[in-house]
Amino acid sequence: MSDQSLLSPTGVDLVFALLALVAVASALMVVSTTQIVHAALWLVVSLGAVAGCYLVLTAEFVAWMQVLIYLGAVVVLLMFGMMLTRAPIGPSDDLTGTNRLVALFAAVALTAVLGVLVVDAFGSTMIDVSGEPSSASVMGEALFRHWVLPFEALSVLLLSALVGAIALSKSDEEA
Amino acid sequence: MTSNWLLPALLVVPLLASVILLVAGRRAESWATWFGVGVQSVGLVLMLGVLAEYKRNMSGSMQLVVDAEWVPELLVHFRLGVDGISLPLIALTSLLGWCAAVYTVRRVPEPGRARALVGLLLLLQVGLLGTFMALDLILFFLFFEVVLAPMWFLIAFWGSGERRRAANTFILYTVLGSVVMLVGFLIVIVKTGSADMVALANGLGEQMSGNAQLAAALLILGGLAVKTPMWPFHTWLPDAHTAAPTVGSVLLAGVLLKMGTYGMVRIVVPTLPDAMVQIAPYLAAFAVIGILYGALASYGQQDLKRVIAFSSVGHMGFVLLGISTLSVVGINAALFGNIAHGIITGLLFFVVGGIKQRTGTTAFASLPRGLYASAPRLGFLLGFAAVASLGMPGLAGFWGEFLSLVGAYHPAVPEHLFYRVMLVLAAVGMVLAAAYFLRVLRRVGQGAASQATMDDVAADEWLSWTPLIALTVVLGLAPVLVFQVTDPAVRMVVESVAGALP
Amino acid sequence: MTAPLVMVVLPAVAAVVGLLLGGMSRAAAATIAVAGPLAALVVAALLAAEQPWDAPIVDAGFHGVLQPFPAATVVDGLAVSVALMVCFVATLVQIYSIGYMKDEPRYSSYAAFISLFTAAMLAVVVAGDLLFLVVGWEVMGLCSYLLIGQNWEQHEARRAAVKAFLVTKVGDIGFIVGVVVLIGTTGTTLIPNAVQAASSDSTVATVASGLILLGVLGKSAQFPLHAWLPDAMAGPSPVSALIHAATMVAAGVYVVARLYPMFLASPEVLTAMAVIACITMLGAAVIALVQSDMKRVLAWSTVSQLAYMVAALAVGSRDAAVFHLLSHAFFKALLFLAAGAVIHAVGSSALRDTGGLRQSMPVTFMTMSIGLLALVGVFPLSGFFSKESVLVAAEHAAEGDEVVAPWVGWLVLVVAVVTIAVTAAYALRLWMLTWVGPRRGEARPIHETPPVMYVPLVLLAVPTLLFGFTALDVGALPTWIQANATQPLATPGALTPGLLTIALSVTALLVGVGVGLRGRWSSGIGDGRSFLARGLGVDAAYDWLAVRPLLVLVRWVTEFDSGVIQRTVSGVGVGTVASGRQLQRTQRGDVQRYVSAALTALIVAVVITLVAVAT
Amino acid sequence: MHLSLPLLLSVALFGIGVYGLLVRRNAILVLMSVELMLNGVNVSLVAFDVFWAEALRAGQSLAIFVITIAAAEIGLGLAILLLLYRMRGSIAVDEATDLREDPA
Repeated sequence: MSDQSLLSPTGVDLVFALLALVAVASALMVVSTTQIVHAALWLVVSLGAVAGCYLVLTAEFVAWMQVLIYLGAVVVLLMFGMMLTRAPIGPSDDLTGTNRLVALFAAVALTAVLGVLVVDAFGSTMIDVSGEPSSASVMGEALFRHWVLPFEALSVLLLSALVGAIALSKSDEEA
Repeated sequence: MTSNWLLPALLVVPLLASVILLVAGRRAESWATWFGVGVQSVGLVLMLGVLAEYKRNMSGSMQLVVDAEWVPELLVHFRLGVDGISLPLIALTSLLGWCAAVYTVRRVPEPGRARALVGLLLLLQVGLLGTFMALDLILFFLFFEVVLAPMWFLIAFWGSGERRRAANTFILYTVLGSVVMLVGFLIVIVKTGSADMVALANGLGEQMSGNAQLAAALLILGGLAVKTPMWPFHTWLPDAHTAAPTVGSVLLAGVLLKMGTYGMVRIVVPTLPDAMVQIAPYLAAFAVIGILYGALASYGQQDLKRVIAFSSVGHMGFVLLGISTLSVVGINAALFGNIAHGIITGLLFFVVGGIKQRTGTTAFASLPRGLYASAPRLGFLLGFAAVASLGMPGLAGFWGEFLSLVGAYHPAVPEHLFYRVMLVLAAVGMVLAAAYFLRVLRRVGQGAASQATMDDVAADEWLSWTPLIALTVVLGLAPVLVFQVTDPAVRMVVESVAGALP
Repeated sequence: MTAPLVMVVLPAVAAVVGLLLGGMSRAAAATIAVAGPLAALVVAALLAAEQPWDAPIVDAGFHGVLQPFPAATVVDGLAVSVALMVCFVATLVQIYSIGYMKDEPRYSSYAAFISLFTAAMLAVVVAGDLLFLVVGWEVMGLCSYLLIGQNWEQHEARRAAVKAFLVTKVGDIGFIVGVVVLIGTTGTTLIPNAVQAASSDSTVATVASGLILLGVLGKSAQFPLHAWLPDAMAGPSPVSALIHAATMVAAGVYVVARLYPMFLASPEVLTAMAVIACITMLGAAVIALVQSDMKRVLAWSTVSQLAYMVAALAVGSRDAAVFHLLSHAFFKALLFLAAGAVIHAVGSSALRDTGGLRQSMPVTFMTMSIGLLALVGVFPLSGFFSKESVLVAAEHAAEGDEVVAPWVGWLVLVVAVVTIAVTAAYALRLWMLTWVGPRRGEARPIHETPPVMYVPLVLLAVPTLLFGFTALDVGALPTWIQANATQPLATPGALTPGLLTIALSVTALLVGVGVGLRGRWSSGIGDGRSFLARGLGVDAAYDWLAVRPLLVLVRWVTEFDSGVIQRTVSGVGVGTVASGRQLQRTQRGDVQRYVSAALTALIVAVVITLVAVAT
Repeated sequence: MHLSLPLLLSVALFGIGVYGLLVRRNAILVLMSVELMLNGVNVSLVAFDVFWAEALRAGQSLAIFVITIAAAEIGLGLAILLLLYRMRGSIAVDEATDLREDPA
């Protein structure tokens, strides 16, 4: 693997960069739009772009999981949440709090520190994305051969989360 | 040496007794005070045993030493011992504890609850005795702190006036002081790897670097100065005295204040000699300010107990001046002053407590005049104690002050001229002390009696006060009784400083 | 226990017994009270009979700085002669008090304090140890306070007692520091050794004796620390007799005599003493001239006479001072006891209430006249001889035979002679206002006092008449005072009168008598409120220079304590609570702000760490 | 391909998520911001997994776990939100200040 500067991108780099750009831009929209439903939609775009990134990174199975769970389940859930809490449709001014400057500073500083660190540490490190994509079979083997115990624990966690969610959302009158 | 059980026994007996009172429940209320007298008498007998076992010709070294490993991870040992510096104070503590117990039998202050009162007094005794016996820095600190809680309860529950506020000020201020002191201790322990006070005094402490010594000494002295109390850290004292019940005041002035100056002689001077030599002139200055300030402030007070409280600031100033000379005469004088002040001020507070019990007040504005006429014996004792306190030669109060001055004439530190100025100012303070005590006598004792008669001194009061009266006279006429015990030990301390002198 | 120590302990024991058995009968109290000083007198007499004594210092205890069990005593002519006088006067005062204090409810404590006073004075007299000396010195101050304040129901007595104690105590600052210097520089507390060591170094001698002089000024009531003595009249008359003759005021002079070699080593201090003595001598005598109270006349006269002793010491004659101390003790005790008898009879000490008492009180009249003649210095009474000895010493100094400069001798000589004239005038005035002329004041039958009171007067009149002859060359006194002295003094003072001084003093005396006879005293007794009668404003000076500044300081300190120190301490508490309140405002329940703060802090911490690691 | 590219994306998503977490008043939007942060983390997990390329596929497995847990979290989170909404009629985060310290 030859060392290459960030300023001399390869083709894969460009594809990834474009997808990342879409992800970042739509993420920005998520946190800045004045319409709550738009935010959910921008989130879909962002998460989808991230899924694309996973594909570029040869993480095929993760990409599908991303699409299935995030786009299919999480965002839908969020939409339900909006409806149930009678979220306003159309622009509203009070979606952003009074904390903006401090938040901006914290977020920018955090990003800057982490970014500088990342570039400093891995600025010229290359990864090989030409190999076999991690398909469902590869990941399945890894998960069920090496990660069975956490996987099972996770299933218990999911179950308890499910029970918890039900218990919480039951109204008092029924209890 | 089979008598080593004596010192632990002195601690365990009152501790067990207070536990018994705690467990005994309500039925103990009726016999608690007598029980207290019994326990204190046992303590006194044990004390006599200590005095008998104590070898006067070996006063310079630790005797009756008990040493058991306690918390090895923190280098803490349970180490007790007694030498010429601590023996008089331990004896004083036992005696004053006994006097307080006898006084309590028929005079439990409002709101009663004799069981709790006696239990706390016994617990206080454990802390006080332990402080004077401890030979381990952490153990010393522990006992130092044990004293605080019973005292807080004494003031806050059996006190009068603004007792809660006074008790809280007392405990917050002194705890702050002890925490500062603890930090100093930790510096010493970390830098030397030992908490053994004897080893530290015998050269281990001197190995610390100059800056470490200075930092440790300032911190420890700061903590001890609050307890002493050294000007300007005295604010808690007048409030605490005014609010405290009689026995509380007696033990507060008689023994508690001594823990500060004792700690200086026992720990700071021998362990951190280089720093002490540097600090000594400043200590002397603070001491003399305290003497003058205490006298002037005493004169301005409108309450009998506050007058005596500020007089304590002045007297402890003389003790501090003695210590600050770092000379044999000066430190001996300081130790003697400790004892004398304990006896005399203890007596003063007993008498003032007697006055308060009879008149219900200690404020000049409401105190009746003519105590000499309405209760001649009580008046005489007030006069006697006041005269002893103002440093009348022939009574115990004089020698500590006078020999502090002699010590200040030849301090071990090089600033001779400065010390001589301090000497003259301190002598001025002696006169001012006379002024405020005469004012007290003139206001309280003399004058046409506005009240025909008052109950004069009762038998139980005589019983609990007589030892103090007798000691005031005996030590006034034969101070050598104390000096022959303290002198060899003081010489050891001064020897350890000698190397640090330029 | 050694004889001199026994002498001190006996009256002290009488005092303690008297105090402890406060409730005993009057007769028992009186017996104990007289027995104490009387027993001491016997011991002193036995001691005197033993002369010559073996060793000057009788060592009965430890000494050294850390063993202050200071029982070392000194036995020499000086100590024994003064001790004899003290015991004699004290015994008579105790006997006299039995009658004088007949109606006193607190007689037993009064008598006990007098015994203690005597013991303390004897301690000063026989002390061979500086610490012992200090004990006696200070206990004496305490006793003077207690006895002057005997009638503490009265405002005047309370005030005078406190004043006496505090004014002498101010002098004691010097005394104590002086003793500290002496002990500190010489390293011993034994008086002869310390004095010898100090007198070999003129700086030490000057500092130590100058400081001790301050204490002497206070005790012996010399300017400017004299003002307590006239006020001390508030005490009962026997107490005045004791204070003015045998104890207290004598102690100051005695201590200088005891430490005399050290004073001789410092001409500066002697000169200062001379100047102070001259101011006091003449000033007090003039003030005595205008007093309206019998006891105050006598009090100012004591101040003036004490100045003679101090002057004698200043011009280099210890023996003249001691001589005058002894003779003055006899006649002044006599005068005060006689004045007490008059007060006892008349019920007042104001001169406007007396007059014409000659017939009704013959014994008192005779003895008081003798005392006044001695005070004035009429041949052959003791006062004549002792005053002459002072003048002779001054003459010596004026001739340049002493350590002080001749002008000091001249000054003392001139002032002493002038003072003789003034003394004669005020003594004559007192005599005339008391005994001759018409009776003033309320009419009541006047009787002679009971024997228990007039016998002491007669007993005191004897030495007043005869003591002076001991000073003649054939007499024993000069040898006596010098006997067994630890350091033989360079100048064995000649106590014999000289021709020149006799001429001078007789002239002055005649002038004084002339003035005294011409004065129309009875018409101008005054109320004692004029500037002169109040002591030339020294009290006001005390007030402005010491009392008021001190009270201001007291107020400042009290306010500083509650305003600054107390407030600083509570301020820490209040500040803690207040800052807690301020910080509480950040706890507004907004989770996003909490997270922002936490995150910002985290970032800052990380950045700092990174920068630290990078550099 | 550069490793820093996906890492920078991860950092950017995380930072944007943080920003949203701190400013958004609506609790659902806060949850969305949390999802953005989780995604940011996932990106780096996957990137490093590819970088190390070892047989266990630890990074990718962890990413899958994270996705799963995120789903559970959203479920629970929404349940809490609904409860909040039912009790208060609002899901504005800055109005849920029950733990505020009232000035004494």
